[in-house]
Amino acid sequence: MRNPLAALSADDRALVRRRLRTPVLTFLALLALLAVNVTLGATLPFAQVWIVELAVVAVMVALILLVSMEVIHEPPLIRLFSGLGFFWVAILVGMTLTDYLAR
Amino acid sequence: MTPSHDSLQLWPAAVSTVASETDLLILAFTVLTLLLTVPVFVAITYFALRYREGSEADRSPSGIRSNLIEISWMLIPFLLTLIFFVWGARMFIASKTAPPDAMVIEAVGRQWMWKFQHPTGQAEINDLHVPIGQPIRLRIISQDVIHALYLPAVRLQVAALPDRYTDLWFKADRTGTYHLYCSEYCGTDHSVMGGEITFMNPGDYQDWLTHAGAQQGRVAAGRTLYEAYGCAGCHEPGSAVKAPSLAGLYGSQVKLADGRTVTADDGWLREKILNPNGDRLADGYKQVMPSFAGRIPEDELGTLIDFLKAYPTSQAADATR
Amino acid sequence: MSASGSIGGTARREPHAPESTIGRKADYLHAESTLRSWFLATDHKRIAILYLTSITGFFVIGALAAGIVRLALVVPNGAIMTNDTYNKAFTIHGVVMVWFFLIPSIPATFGNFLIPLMIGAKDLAFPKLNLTSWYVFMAGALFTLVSVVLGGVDTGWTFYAPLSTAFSNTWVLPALIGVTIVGFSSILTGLNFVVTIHTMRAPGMTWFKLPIFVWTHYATSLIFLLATPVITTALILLIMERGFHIGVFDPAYGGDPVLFQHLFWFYSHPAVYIMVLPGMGVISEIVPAFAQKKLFGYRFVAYASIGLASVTFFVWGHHMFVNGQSDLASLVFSALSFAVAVPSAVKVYNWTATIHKGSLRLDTPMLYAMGYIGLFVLGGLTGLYLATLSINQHIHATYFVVAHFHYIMVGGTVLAFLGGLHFWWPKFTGRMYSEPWGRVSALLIFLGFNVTFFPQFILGYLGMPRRYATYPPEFQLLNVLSSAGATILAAGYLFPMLYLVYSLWFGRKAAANPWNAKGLEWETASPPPTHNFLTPPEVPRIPYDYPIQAQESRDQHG
Amino acid sequence: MSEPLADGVGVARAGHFETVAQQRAAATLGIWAWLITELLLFSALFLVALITRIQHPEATVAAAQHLKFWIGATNTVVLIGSSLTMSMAIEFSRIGWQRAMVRTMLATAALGSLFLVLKGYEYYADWDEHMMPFLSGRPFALAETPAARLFVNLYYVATLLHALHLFTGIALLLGMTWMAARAGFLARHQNWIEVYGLYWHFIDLVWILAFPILYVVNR
Repeated sequence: MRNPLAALSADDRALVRRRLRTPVLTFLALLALLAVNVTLGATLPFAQVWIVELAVVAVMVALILLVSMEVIHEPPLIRLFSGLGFFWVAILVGMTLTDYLAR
Repeated sequence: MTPSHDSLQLWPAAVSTVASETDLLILAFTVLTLLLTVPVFVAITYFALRYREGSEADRSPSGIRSNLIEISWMLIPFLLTLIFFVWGARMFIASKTAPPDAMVIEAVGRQWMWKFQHPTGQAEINDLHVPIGQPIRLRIISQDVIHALYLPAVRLQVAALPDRYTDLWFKADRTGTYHLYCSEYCGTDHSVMGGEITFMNPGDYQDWLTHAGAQQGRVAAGRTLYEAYGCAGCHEPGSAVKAPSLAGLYGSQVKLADGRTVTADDGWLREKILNPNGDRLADGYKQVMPSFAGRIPEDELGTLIDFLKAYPTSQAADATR
Repeated sequence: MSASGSIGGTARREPHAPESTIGRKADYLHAESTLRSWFLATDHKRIAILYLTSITGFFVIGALAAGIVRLALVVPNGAIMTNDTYNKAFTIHGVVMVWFFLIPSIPATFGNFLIPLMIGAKDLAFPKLNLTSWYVFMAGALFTLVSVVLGGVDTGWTFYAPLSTAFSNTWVLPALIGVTIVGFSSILTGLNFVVTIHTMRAPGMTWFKLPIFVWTHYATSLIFLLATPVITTALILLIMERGFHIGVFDPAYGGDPVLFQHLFWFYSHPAVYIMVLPGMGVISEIVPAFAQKKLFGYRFVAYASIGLASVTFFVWGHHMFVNGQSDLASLVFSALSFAVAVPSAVKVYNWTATIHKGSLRLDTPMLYAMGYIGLFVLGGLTGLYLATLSINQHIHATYFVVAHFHYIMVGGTVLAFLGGLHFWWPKFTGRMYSEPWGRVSALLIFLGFNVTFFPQFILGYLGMPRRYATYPPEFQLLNVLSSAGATILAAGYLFPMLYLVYSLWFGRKAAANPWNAKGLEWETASPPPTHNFLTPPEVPRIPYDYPIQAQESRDQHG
Repeated sequence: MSEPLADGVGVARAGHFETVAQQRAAATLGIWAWLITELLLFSALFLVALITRIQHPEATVAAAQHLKFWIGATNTVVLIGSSLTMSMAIEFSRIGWQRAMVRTMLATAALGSLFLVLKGYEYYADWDEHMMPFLSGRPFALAETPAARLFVNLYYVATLLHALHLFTGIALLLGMTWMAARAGFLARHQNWIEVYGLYWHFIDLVWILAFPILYVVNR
């Protein structure tokens, strides 16, 4: 496949590079984190590995929210809304577990 | 005995101290309710008359600081009601901890009847006879949907769940015959799923037991089931299949293959009979036991577990019978 | 608005579009009159009228089912109808009243109509979505009605597993699908309100100039968004359980039926506040208008709305004290439930304080409002009885519960709905209703309600379980009393339907502001023009800018 | 957004909004409010999976070992890739490169479809291994541990619900691409791309959560 950037002028190429730097870096970071999780999942090095796996997932989710979905550039209201759902999930899970972990 | 009730009663009969205390709690709460509501009702009515349009009332600003009054009417009723949380919670915890010497009666709910079985083996349908003066623990389970056993005379109810045991205990101190209900909606004949509970003097209870005709004790009945369902064929020492021995199992700590340790209690034994392949044991026994889910009715399951509880001494129990 | 500043880089500031097409006389009712113009309406006011007519229909269905229930209970032995008929009647009553009347009642009608007017906007943020929500509502309603027509459902509105999944032989699936679909309608309405209140306020309309009605609808909308998806999941799992035996709620496979109850009440307890909060908003508008006095403690009432909407998510387990949840969970949920008393008290005492030293007119809306305050207080406090663990062990699932929540649902929401309907009727229709008939009906409903439901507190305390088609004969006297009250209540409901419809053609023409009330909705004509305001409304200096201002208000709003 | 839009790119104001900025803010807030509901919808399912695991740890592990771990992992890569192309489409829309935007949108739809194809193959493999306990004619491979079917069925409900969202997403995306290919689209509806992009990223996020919760943690 020929390089799609070849037909572009130098200015345009710089513009594309500048614009696409963040998405591509995010993509690579997500792939790297996924590789960590897949490796851990495939090898199961120790019993409590799920804690590490969930921590990696939390980083991936934060990356998508903040960078891919551009929450860091949004006004406070959108930031609040993007976090609100997760807080309510915590209520749902936490309060339900007061039953299941104490039975 | 049949229940006799006035056509209009305002106070339900109470047969235990817990029931009387519940009444006292409700009464006290009602006093608080009146304390909090009557002023509002009076104020609204009075203001509506006093300050109606065109009346010569003083409408100059009262000069009350808003924040102070807001905080006081936020917090004072809240703190007053918290007293009742503590009171109710203490009684609730007490109602959840049955004394160890309580007499255990099995209760099985199913659409649409209750079956009760006494420790000595007598069973009754929908009605229940219990002695006063001693703690009674009902071990409750359902065979189909969720039911709930409700005994208004002792002011207690608890759900009958299809998958695990629930408990309800009381100690009555007055005799009488009262209603017993299913209080969790369970389908067509929900409203007829109930009967009467009779609280009797211990002597009368013994008489009743005699006349109700105990064929055999629950432990002995359980032993019969243990053999009839073929449990003994594998689990009896010396049998061809080397299944784990059940002697002394009840109440012991069991190590599982995945490293967890569980207590062999009623619920776990029941689960293990119905679903033997969950919770694999650590000692490397092969999983060959078939599932008994749907094959042993709940009441027989309870009897079987009672036998397992008494297993170390069951030989002696047979001897005395 | 700061929320938008960073986005629209090239945002050109367009001038107002010329609105020459709108005649000065044409109000939203008469702008167009074809059926198509109603069924494809995107005007929030027309969609509100669509909702109003549909929920009135459902109210009638639900009320008829209630009539069947009360008829059956006149005799203790179930001689009037079979147990199955009774069970289906109370299930239909519950399902229809909860999901097809109470939940959409005030938000989808008054909220839809009034929020844009109150904040000085031309419409909701997403008008097409608003119309969609009505169609989604009707689609859900269709499924539910199909299940009723085919033979009914007998699971109770709570749909507890495994009764609903494995044991009931009635038309559970269409009812479940219907209720699932209706949830999406709620979500769309809530989403629209949240966005509208955040982004569509007129210049100068700051948060603390908003009427409490808007605050309570904002709080309600948050509950719509945060609670409804969970019951959608719960119902999807229930549908899968019934259709494909997936096992998660089926003890036969090791599933846990109590888990359904957790998911169900995570929605259904907050749903109580979906029903209650909008009613509180209505009362907070009526009371100052008929006292001609500023609402006492405005900021506290506003915060209490958000407080209620938040606290309500922490207390669902108080429906499950005797249902087999852990003792720890019961203790935690019980303790948290008492916290609901705080914001509720704020509301009630502030309304009462607003009447103090006002200049009161006891017209129909005010009668409803005063009735509301009294009944809500009783309903709320009896809720605390039920939150007390050891009392709950006695009165759980008895008629005490039935009485308690009818004091909230009927004494609260329905009275607020009727009060609001009379209050804004001139705004909706441009006509005045008959005041004497209005007052008589209000008193009749108050009387009938109390005769119906107060005896049920006693029945519950005496130990009569709910959902009983037959009952011990000693409870008959109180049950007959309750059924007698229900007939009074039914008459009370019938009158407004007649005289309100009558007023549509023969009522006196209404002025723009017949109550001399404050709020932007009264600044425009009755009924309002299609785009709400012919000239952009002027936002007042303070909310509830009534002639009588209490001393304390000056401390808060300088 | 850190950089301004290019010339000739923007949003046409609808009549009931006062300004374009207001209209954009409403759209962004609206999609976030919708995404909150989506998060709670899926989280309730994940909660049920968690409770199932707490109550039946062994059966859950037994069931999870039958899931196609490597297909799941590949599908995660595919979705992360589609997120990249969606981000690119958004960036191209902002600088007004309509052709590049349309192409990356098509690439996004293609990757989404690839996910569905792989998912379909995974279901076929499950069917082949008798891992469909809801089929009465096909005995469940783990029939001796009844609780295993809970987890397996939850896996189907969760992945089907996700696939439904993806399918709807692809349909919307293709419809929008068709409109976006026409002249003048970016001058009138640029924010559709942004709003849609948030939805697409969120479907990706849900899968990022679902993959470990269903496949990885329970192994």
